[in-house]
Amino acid sequence: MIDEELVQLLTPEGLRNVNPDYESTLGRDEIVGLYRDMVIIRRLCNESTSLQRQGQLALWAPVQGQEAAQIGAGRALAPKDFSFPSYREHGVAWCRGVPPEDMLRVFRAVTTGGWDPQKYRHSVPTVVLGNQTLHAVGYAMGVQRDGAEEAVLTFFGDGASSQGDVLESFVWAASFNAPVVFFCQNNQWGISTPSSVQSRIPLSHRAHGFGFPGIRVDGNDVLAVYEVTRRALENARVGGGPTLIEAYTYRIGAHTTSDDPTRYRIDAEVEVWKHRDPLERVKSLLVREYKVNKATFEKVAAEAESLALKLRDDVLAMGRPDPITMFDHAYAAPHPLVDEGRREMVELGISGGSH
Amino acid sequence: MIDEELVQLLTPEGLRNVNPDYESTLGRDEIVGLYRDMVIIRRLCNESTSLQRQGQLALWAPVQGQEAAQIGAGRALAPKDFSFPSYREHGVAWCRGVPPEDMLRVFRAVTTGGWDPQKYRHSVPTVVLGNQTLHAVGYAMGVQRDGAEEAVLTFFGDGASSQGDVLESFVWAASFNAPVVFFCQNNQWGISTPSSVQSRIPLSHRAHGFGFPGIRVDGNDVLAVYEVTRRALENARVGGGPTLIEAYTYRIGAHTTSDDPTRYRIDAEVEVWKHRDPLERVKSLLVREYKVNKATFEKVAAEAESLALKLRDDVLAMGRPDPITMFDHAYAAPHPLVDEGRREMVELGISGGSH
Amino acid sequence: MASTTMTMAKALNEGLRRAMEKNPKVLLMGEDIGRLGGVFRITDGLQKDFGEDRVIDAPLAESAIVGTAVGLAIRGYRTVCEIQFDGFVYPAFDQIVSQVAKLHKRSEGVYTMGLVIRIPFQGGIGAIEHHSESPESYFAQTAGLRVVSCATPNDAYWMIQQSVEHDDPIIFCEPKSRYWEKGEVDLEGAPRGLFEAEVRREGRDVTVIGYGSSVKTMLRAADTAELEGTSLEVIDARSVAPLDLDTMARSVQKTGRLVVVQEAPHTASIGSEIVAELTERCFYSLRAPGLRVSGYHVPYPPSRIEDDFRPSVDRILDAVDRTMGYDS
Amino acid sequence: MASTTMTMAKALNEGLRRAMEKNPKVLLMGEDIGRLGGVFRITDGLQKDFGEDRVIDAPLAESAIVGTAVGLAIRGYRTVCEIQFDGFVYPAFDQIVSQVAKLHKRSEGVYTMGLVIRIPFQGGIGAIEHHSESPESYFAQTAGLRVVSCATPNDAYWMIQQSVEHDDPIIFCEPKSRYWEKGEVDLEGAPRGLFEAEVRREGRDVTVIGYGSSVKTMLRAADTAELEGTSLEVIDARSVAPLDLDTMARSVQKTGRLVVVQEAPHTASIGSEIVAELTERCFYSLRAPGLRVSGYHVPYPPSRIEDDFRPSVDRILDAVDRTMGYDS
Ligand SMILES: Cc1ncc(C[n+]2csc(CCOP(=O)(O)OP(=O)(O)O)c2C)c(N)n1
Ligand SMILES: Cc1ncc(C[n+]2csc(CCOP(=O)(O)OP(=O)(O)O)c2C)c(N)n1
Ligand SMILES: [Mg+2]
Ligand SMILES: [Mg+2]
Repeated sequence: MIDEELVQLLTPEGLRNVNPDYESTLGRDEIVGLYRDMVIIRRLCNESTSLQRQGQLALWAPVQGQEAAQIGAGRALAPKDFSFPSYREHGVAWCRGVPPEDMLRVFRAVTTGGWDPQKYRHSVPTVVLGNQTLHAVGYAMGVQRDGAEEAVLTFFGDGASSQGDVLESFVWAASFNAPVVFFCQNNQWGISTPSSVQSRIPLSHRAHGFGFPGIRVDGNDVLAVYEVTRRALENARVGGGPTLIEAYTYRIGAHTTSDDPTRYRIDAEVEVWKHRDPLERVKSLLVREYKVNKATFEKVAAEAESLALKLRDDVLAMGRPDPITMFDHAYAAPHPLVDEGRREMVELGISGGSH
Repeated sequence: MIDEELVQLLTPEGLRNVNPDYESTLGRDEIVGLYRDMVIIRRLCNESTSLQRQGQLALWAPVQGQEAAQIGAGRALAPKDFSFPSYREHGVAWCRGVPPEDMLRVFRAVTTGGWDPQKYRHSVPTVVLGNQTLHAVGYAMGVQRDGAEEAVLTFFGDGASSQGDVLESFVWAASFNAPVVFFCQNNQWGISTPSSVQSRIPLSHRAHGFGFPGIRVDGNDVLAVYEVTRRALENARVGGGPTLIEAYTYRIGAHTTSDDPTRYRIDAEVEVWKHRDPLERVKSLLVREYKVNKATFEKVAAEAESLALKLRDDVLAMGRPDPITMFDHAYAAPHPLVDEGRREMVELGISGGSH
Repeated sequence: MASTTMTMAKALNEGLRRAMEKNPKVLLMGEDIGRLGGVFRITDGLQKDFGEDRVIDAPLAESAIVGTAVGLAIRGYRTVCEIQFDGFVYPAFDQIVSQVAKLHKRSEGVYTMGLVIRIPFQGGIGAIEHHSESPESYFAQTAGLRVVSCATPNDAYWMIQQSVEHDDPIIFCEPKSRYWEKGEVDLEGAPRGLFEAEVRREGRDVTVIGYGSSVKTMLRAADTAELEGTSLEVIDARSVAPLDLDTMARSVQKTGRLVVVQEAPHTASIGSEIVAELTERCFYSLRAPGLRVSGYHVPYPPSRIEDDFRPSVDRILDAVDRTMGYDS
Repeated sequence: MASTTMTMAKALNEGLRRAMEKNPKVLLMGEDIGRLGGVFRITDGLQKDFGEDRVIDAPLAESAIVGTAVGLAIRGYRTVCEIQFDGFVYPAFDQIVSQVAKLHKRSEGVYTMGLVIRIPFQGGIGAIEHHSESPESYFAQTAGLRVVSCATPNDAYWMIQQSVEHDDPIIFCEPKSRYWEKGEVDLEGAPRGLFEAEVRREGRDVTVIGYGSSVKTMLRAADTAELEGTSLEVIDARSVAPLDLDTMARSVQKTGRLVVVQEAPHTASIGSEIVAELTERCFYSLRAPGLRVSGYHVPYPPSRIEDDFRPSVDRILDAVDRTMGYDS
């Protein structure tokens, strides 16, 4: 990871890295907090993977390896900010307060959404790659019109970076100087496609050609991600315009539980990245610098464990929706074809219709 | 026009400009040739505008002000290269040998194409902004697969530069290192929209974010445009990959004959640019440096004049197509709905059907 | 009085103005709609009066126009997007089909996708390629969207306001060839429901249904048919999706014969839908199969011959004759 | 022998292999189709055997996949594009509708747009959103395109080869829920014409028409109906555009009753088209209106309840009963 441009505040060994441009603003408790978030989200992710293996989820998109990128970014958000995820941002959703079981509804295939996006100021999952980046810019244009000091954060992957929508969102963000921060998790792979197919130069550079800053941050370094994102959001809030952040990280797991990564990448690569584990380096720091003791780590682990068990219970309790719910919210106002469908479904005895 | 990046070999006054990176390779006759091309295309353009005013064309998209950009680029092409225009590249079409009357067929609304694109190695007009840039990249991928030493040149405007397709074509060209040169005529306006709305920085920079060179050239300087384009095409042919050229120029006329530019721009701006006329500066050079005499200029003017008259005759001779031709080439193979349509048209007495 | 004569273009302009006056959250966005007032001048003067923040001259990218309008909707704004010409809506197709149509559902009712996508559609103005298309059936087919089309200045004035106020996303199709035709606009009357069809002319023998620019063509066909002794009932669908099938079925039950007129080619079109639905609803009343008069199944032709592509009075009358030719 | 049993996925793989062997100008392009062999493994092993230049792992952008295939076609190549899932074809919609469909015409016959766009379509695999859509009617409606769909391994094997050889652009819809079902493939027999429908089961009382994954569902419905004394004639449309209306009309003239099955919502769909066309062609034979069994007019639901969205045996039989209920 010898990369001069890469913003890194903590080495893989957990040693502080002095960076003239970025200083860590976090104290002991806050770092413990970030560590806790990462432990919890990893545990929940593992629980979800086993739930899928056990046939309780239709699919799961693991986040392992990307915890620092997501927690660093998610915790950098102010409560009033708004975020637009893709489909893998479980860590960000966690930071926004989305209940874990709500994150899993879409993977249990009982909804296409899962949580109230206005309540958590975190939009619903977007599966069509890149679409959400334009929503983020539009939302940010609304923030401007309201004269509000808020920022918008949107997530996409190295694969999605090639989509026209993402690139148009750069044009627009620059043109309107919109208060939006683009957060690209370059986890090296878009399913089986290496990120080098999408760009031969660092993705952060792409922003330069659109006239706004692009920053490459060590995506496995939660302190660096936090500071870089916080700074970019603050800059956006005060009218400084958009920033692109490329979080250089790695997807340790499969693309989804449907994927078999052994078909396209070698174990050695995965092993290398396991040594850059985002959790371990923070743990080292906490032990060495802050003398955090075993009891604290055990408490965190226990909390993660009980959240995982609760998640399991919650998921198992999610029954098959009444099919007639497919007609709910298809339209905001009454629609004759929706009414006709409902009627037919009741007549066929598929649903009692008392929805 | 104080712009350090701008490649300029000839000042608006027609004085040579020494550029360490680009040297003019053209001799007297070749420069006279470029001048002749520009005079002819301007004359043909004016003739087309009057044909439109007289109700003989449905529409016309004037090229005035952009002659150097188009002729410089068009003449830089080798015969074996292939070009993909948008809708205003009459100068390029001229360089490729497309008969002027063929260029006007689409504006007389008797076809949606107009010429044989394989014969002239110049594709048909593309009206949906940006679509053609992907075709160019695909064609270039074909050139690579054929192992041919050919390059592809594609044109688009400052407005079109914001389209997802254009931006995706940059991603692809870089990814496949395709032998394609993107030629953006930044004529400052996309209908009423100033180019600053599309980008706050020079459009040439956009390429840098995709990992290939972007060059800004004085689009009113035919010598500079020629050299920059020639070099980029040669580089592409030998495997050097894509280049983006931004030809910084100005649309002197209306967007099309349907447009009223007085609604969105001030006369003074147009006047400034009239002083940077691409034809005048070459004429000055030819007079001063090469002592080209009046007779030569008169000959060129006379040739342009007679081509304009021929164009007028040719256009007036273009009758309304037999409506049944709408069924030709809708599909390559027989199609029942096409046959049905043809039959109906004959039955209705709209066409004899003997097509 | 509260009624005045104006062109459809002016009526749309006035309707948009009123919608913006009523609700400060209403924005307009599109290419060249500000200083220029749009290539058809539909938004003429609105940027001057409402400012650049409410009448937004967009960079040149349709997917972004619609995609940012989605984000603005999430923020509580109602954006009227202008697509410059029908043939340029396709770059936005993904945002329309995957996001605009589905986000209300995906957010389980939390997001309101109250936005309008205005599309000058159909042919007849002698334009070059991509400026004369009829994409309405693509949108009609898409669950989550609604599609309407105005055929008169009065409808233009009211329907655009109703569309802006509606909570579902609406594809608003404007028959560009009728922009400059004048008609009475009742500035105060209570407007007809946005999703109701209107019987434009009563008749006995054949029900003729269409929308947009076809309405006038159908009325002219009815004039001619009348001279020949055939009485056409002309229905302006107004709402393309959902269709007001009750109004249509009532007419077909009366006449027993049906002709549908549209500029799009007929395959899997609104015309097919109307025929299929009315055949089901009026099976015992129909004395002939519903016939469609459509554009031909070829790319829209060069405009010198577009009049032979678009449904003409002659082609409508030919279909009327054919339907009358069936034994009853 | 020349006949062997394989899954539809394998049949497609073999068909593509044979197409590539026959013509060195045939390329494959798509996301993850090379090293991975595609998310459904349809292109498994082909990059290994034909190289990276012929089996191209694309950057992640559908408009570019189709747009560069257009350029490759102009250069004389024939590209089979893979769209990973139905719901991801919309970013390419503009290139498909404005370029793929129109360039043969625009070039006055000079360019041959011989390219294939493979789309795994329809639902039934328990997937998340955008992975279960039925976009075929959008393409069927578009002049300049052709749309086909295979329902058996044998058809998959032959139709993909015929599509690659055809000079018009073809949208090739693969019923993903049937990928893993096995069937006989006749490796040598002369295949049925690409645009011909096939009567999969003869019957007397009701003609039931569908395509893709619906074919098997219709056949199961026919089994059940038979037990109840109703004889269904099951037609696999195979070509969605153009439709083989002769084969269909022959059947309806015999049975007098028609049910069309599709997963897409019914508005302005292929189902509407089949009903409208056959009503016109078989007006005097039809003893009941043609009925459609379609997906409901809502966004495709979460997959836990998709079976109640997709046409089921029960819903088909219900429509059969309704059509039988009409007096003759
Ligand atoms: C428009 C579109 N095309 C294809 C897909 C299918 N798909 C889902 S995820 C994925 C790879 C995405 O890679 P990346 O953007 O790097 O995100 P990551 O999965 O690595 O988080 C693909 C091709 C999709 N969801 N949307
Ligand atoms: C996708 C698309 N959207 C809108 C249009 C309508 N339109 C035609 S030309 C034009 C402006 C183009 O500006 P630019 O790219 O700078 O080219 P120029 O006309 O200046 O040569 C617009 C908006 C179009 N042709 N295609
Ligand atoms: Mg990735
Ligand atoms: Mg321009």
